[in-house]
Amino acid sequence: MTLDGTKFVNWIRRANRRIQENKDYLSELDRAIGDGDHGINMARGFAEAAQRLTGSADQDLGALCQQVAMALLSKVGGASGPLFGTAFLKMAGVWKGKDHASVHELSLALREAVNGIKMRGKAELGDKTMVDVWEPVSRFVAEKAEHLSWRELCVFAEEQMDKTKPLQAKKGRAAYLGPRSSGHLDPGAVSSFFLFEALCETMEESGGDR
Amino acid sequence: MTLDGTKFVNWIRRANRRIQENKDYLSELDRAIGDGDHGINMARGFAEAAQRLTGSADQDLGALCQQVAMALLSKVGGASGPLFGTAFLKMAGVWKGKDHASVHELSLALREAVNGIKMRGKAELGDKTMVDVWEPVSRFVAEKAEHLSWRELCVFAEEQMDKTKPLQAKKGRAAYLGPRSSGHLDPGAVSSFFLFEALCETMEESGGDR
Amino acid sequence: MMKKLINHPENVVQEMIEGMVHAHPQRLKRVPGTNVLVRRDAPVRGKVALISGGGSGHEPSHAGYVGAGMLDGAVLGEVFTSPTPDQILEGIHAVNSGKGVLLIIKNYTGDIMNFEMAAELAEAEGIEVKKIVVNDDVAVEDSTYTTGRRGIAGTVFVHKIAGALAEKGASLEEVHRVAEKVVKQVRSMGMAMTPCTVPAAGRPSFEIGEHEMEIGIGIHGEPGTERSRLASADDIASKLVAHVLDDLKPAPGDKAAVMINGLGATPLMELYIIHKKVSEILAEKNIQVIDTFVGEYMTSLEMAGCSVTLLKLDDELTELLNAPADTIAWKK
Amino acid sequence: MMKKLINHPENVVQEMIEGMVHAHPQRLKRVPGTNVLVRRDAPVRGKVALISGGGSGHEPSHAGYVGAGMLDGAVLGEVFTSPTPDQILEGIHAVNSGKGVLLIIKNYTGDIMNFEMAAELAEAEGIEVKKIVVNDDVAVEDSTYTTGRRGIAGTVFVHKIAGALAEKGASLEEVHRVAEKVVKQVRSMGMAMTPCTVPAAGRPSFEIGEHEMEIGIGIHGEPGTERSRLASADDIASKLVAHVLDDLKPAPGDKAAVMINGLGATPLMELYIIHKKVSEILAEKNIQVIDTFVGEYMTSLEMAGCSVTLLKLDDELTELLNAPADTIAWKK
Ligand SMILES: Nc1ncnc2c1ncn2[C@@H]1O[C@H](COP(=O)(O)OP(=O)(O)O)[C@@H](O)[C@H]1O
Ligand SMILES: Nc1ncnc2c1ncn2[C@@H]1O[C@H](COP(=O)(O)OP(=O)(O)O)[C@@H](O)[C@H]1O
Ligand SMILES: [Mg+2]
Ligand SMILES: [Mg+2]
Ligand SMILES: [Mg+2]
Ligand SMILES: [Mg+2]
Repeated sequence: MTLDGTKFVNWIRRANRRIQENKDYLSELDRAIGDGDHGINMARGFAEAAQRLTGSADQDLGALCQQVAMALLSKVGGASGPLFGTAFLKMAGVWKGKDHASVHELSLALREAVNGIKMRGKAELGDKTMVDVWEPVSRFVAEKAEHLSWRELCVFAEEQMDKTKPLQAKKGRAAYLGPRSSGHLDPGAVSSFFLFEALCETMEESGGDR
Repeated sequence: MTLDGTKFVNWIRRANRRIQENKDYLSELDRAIGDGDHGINMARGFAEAAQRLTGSADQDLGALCQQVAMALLSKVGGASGPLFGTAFLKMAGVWKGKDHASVHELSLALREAVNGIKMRGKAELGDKTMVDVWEPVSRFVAEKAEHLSWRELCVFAEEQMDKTKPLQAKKGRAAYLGPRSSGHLDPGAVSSFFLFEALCETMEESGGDR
Repeated sequence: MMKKLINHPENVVQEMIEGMVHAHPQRLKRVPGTNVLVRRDAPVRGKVALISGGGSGHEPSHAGYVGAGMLDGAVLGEVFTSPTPDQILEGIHAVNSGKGVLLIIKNYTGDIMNFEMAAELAEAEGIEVKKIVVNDDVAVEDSTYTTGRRGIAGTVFVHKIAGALAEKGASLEEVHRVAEKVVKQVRSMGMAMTPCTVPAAGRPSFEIGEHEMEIGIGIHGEPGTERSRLASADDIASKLVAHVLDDLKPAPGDKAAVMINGLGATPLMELYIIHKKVSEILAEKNIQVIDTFVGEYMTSLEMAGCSVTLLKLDDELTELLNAPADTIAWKK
Repeated sequence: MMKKLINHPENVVQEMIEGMVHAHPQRLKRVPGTNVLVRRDAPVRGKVALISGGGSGHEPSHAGYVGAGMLDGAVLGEVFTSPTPDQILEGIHAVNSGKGVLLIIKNYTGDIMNFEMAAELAEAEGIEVKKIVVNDDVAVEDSTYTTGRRGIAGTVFVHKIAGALAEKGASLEEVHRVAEKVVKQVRSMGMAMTPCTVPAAGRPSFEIGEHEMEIGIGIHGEPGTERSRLASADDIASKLVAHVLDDLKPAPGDKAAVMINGLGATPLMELYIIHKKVSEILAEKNIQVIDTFVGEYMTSLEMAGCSVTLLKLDDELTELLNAPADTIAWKK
């Protein structure tokens, strides 16, 4: 049930594979209501993150998280770079010096990550951004605590992602479209779902459900 | 059989109608081996020429010709402007002070026109230019003299036009295409044919064949 | 679908930078290992330094404005993607001469966040940094519930005017103040007839009908705020100017500078046709046009379209707009 | 099919001229009732006058180069159509100050004939006139059996260098001599990926496949000398430069100026990517590049493509190229 360095690395590598596979899909989503680069940006950043971790012998979750943060911050660019970067930076702060994280410690890290994303991007729940996945996911993990089912979390995350579709964007590039932004998934919500899906699959694979 | 001021004006107006009707066709021909403006150029110039003549009470063939020349010179532009302009300028010189022109006088005017075109454009027969219509037509008129049939002249002019198709251009914009210029009619040869066709029809209409 | 003079879609920014440095060695140098281009003589002693930047694909923005009287440095992101904080920080290091650095940022979430993080890092090192956010695009609603208006072609006037004041030796506060004044007095609006293709994406940014146009377009190939039937140049010019005037509300007799900016594929001929109408409307409204700029200043790859920018001028701004500048894309 | 910012296809040149005059009243004036644009201060006393011209659609050529140190006047024809002799004659009248007039003509049958007729008319009035015919396009065979090479972007170097000498007060003979020297030492070659649409024609100048390009293209939307599969920027640059070098045959150590000219729709980014390779090849051949010009100098409406021009420099040409110029599109 606990996250350790190896699982963390597996998580990020799995997330990277998922993002590479869906690079065009993410850009396609961004083309509809943004500028069409979200897949390109995420693919560039996660490739770098996965690559940096691959060589790393580190088992400190804080240090690993920090590496991911720096990779994303220096490679993604755009809006998603500082946001995903800040998320991992904040998680790194919580996990500093730890080589294991319980579900409780995961929920603490996610809470900080969500605070970081909201502080940086000034978006609220319902603004049709990645916050619409991160914030509910963070709450779900905190509420379920030791009863968390990874499979349920994955389904839940996907539902949150789907809920961005009807919304009208209030932050990010899609906000410029006004009412025309409704009826499309938010690209950053989708990539965030991929990240959590990869986490759930990694945890499930290694530990079984619960 | 003789050309007078009224017939001259009818000729130019008929030529103008024919060119307006075929404006797109001429540009289309020019698009294939030139820059696609021959119809636009000729339509602009002949509209002006026809309009200037419409008001004119002049019966002096030289003066009428001069008006056409100036209209073409100042409105057509491109390669065809100075060439058609020069042709009418030279004809004006031959017909100065005349209010009638016999077939013989027509052939003298055409000879000067051909010389003018060749002097200005430095093209020879077979270079795939308007010369390939003007020069044979001028010779045909001179040879047939009083036996000239307008219907035959028209057919002859069309044949000369058609003969430009297989040729490789040696002068004008089409020359830049090298071998790629073969297989297309020369636009200036086609507009020249329209001019002579209008002459033949005008003369036939007014005087019957011969 | 994509017809471009490129080698590898992922290398376009790198190769462009190399081409620029080869073409303009007297003007530009590249900060080694970065996508930052700075004045040949950077850092310039005793001068506040100006940095602009953003995604690539807006050329000549921003590296075309690096030079005496305008920018000290430009930080180049991937195509239409804000540069990252580490790159911006490198730029700050390369131009800072101790008198402080002004960051000129176009109002996009990505640019704001990346530049903010860089500014925080620089400040942590004790470097004095100020930011100016340009938001001239009146196509976008400006309210506290939105991200506010975008920054588009009007940004170039900020480079010019703040750059001229910095060149005179003014303090960071002064340079920031005049930049703020420009931002307050500059408004733009754009339109496009065709989308553009980000090389790495390989396909057009949107689909549009043969007889349609997008009004209220930004500079990232994104759809505009409104799609409508393609209209005449006069109608388009009238619409763009009307929106700009509505927002800027100049008084009769006011002085202004005008910029008719091409988005990439629109011939200069068409920009002048637009300008004909724009200048007629301004004359009617009795706006005194002091200077006019027609050309490509802030592009969106190979989009066909244009934007119209109006900058209200007072004596200070007029003088600074007219001050010397020696850059690739703006010489005075 | 045709998406343009225009009002009526037949009025584009008129409206463009009005837009230009509105935009640049300090620089340009229109000779009343004509399509001739001349320097604000024309005729300039004691100076040989330079006139260039041709069809419109090549903006900023040629009116963009009217001003101190370059042209005295530009005669604008319809789109891609040589201006007529009467217009050229009006231009000659407007700029002639008694020291003679140089006509700069690109080598096209139409331009040659119209300018020749104008020159004959001017000479008949006792005005001293000389002509220089620019034929820099190496894509076209130059032999006595053909109309010879076309004049393309290299023409701008003739404007600049002959204009600089005229500004110094040189005689018509001298100005003509240096223009001839430029013509002897300048070579260009172009390519395009898309056709362009003449407004009055309303349809593209040629059809081309999605993966094809035309090599050896002129500036009138005409097909090139060869159609082939679209290649990489490096391959295209190599091919264009190879043809230019083959013809110009510079020796190692020779000095040169380079122009990478965009045809209209090609982003500056791509021109710099082309330049990267061009400058690498020239460095390999040990050609010393003294000055580089990357941008739109001689366009072909909204064609996507570019041309590469090389001008071999000696001390005289270098000095004149560097001399001051103050025009809309070329400031030095
Ligand atoms: N202010 C914000 N707060 C939270 N997320 C945001 C904000 N602005 C944008 N995003 C997220 O970023 C995504 C877009 O990222 P990306 O396309 O990579 O950057 P850019 O918008 O700069 O092109 C959006 O789909 C949205 O989820
Ligand atoms: N040197 C020449 N001598 C005679 N006719 C010529 C010459 N050059 C071009 N032409 C004629 O002019 C025609 C093209 O005219 P046009 O398209 O109006 O001008 P441009 O070639 O300047 O666009 C050609 O089809 C050809 O018949
Ligand atoms: Mg995006
Ligand atoms: Mg033609
Ligand atoms: Mg982006
Ligand atoms: Mg033509």
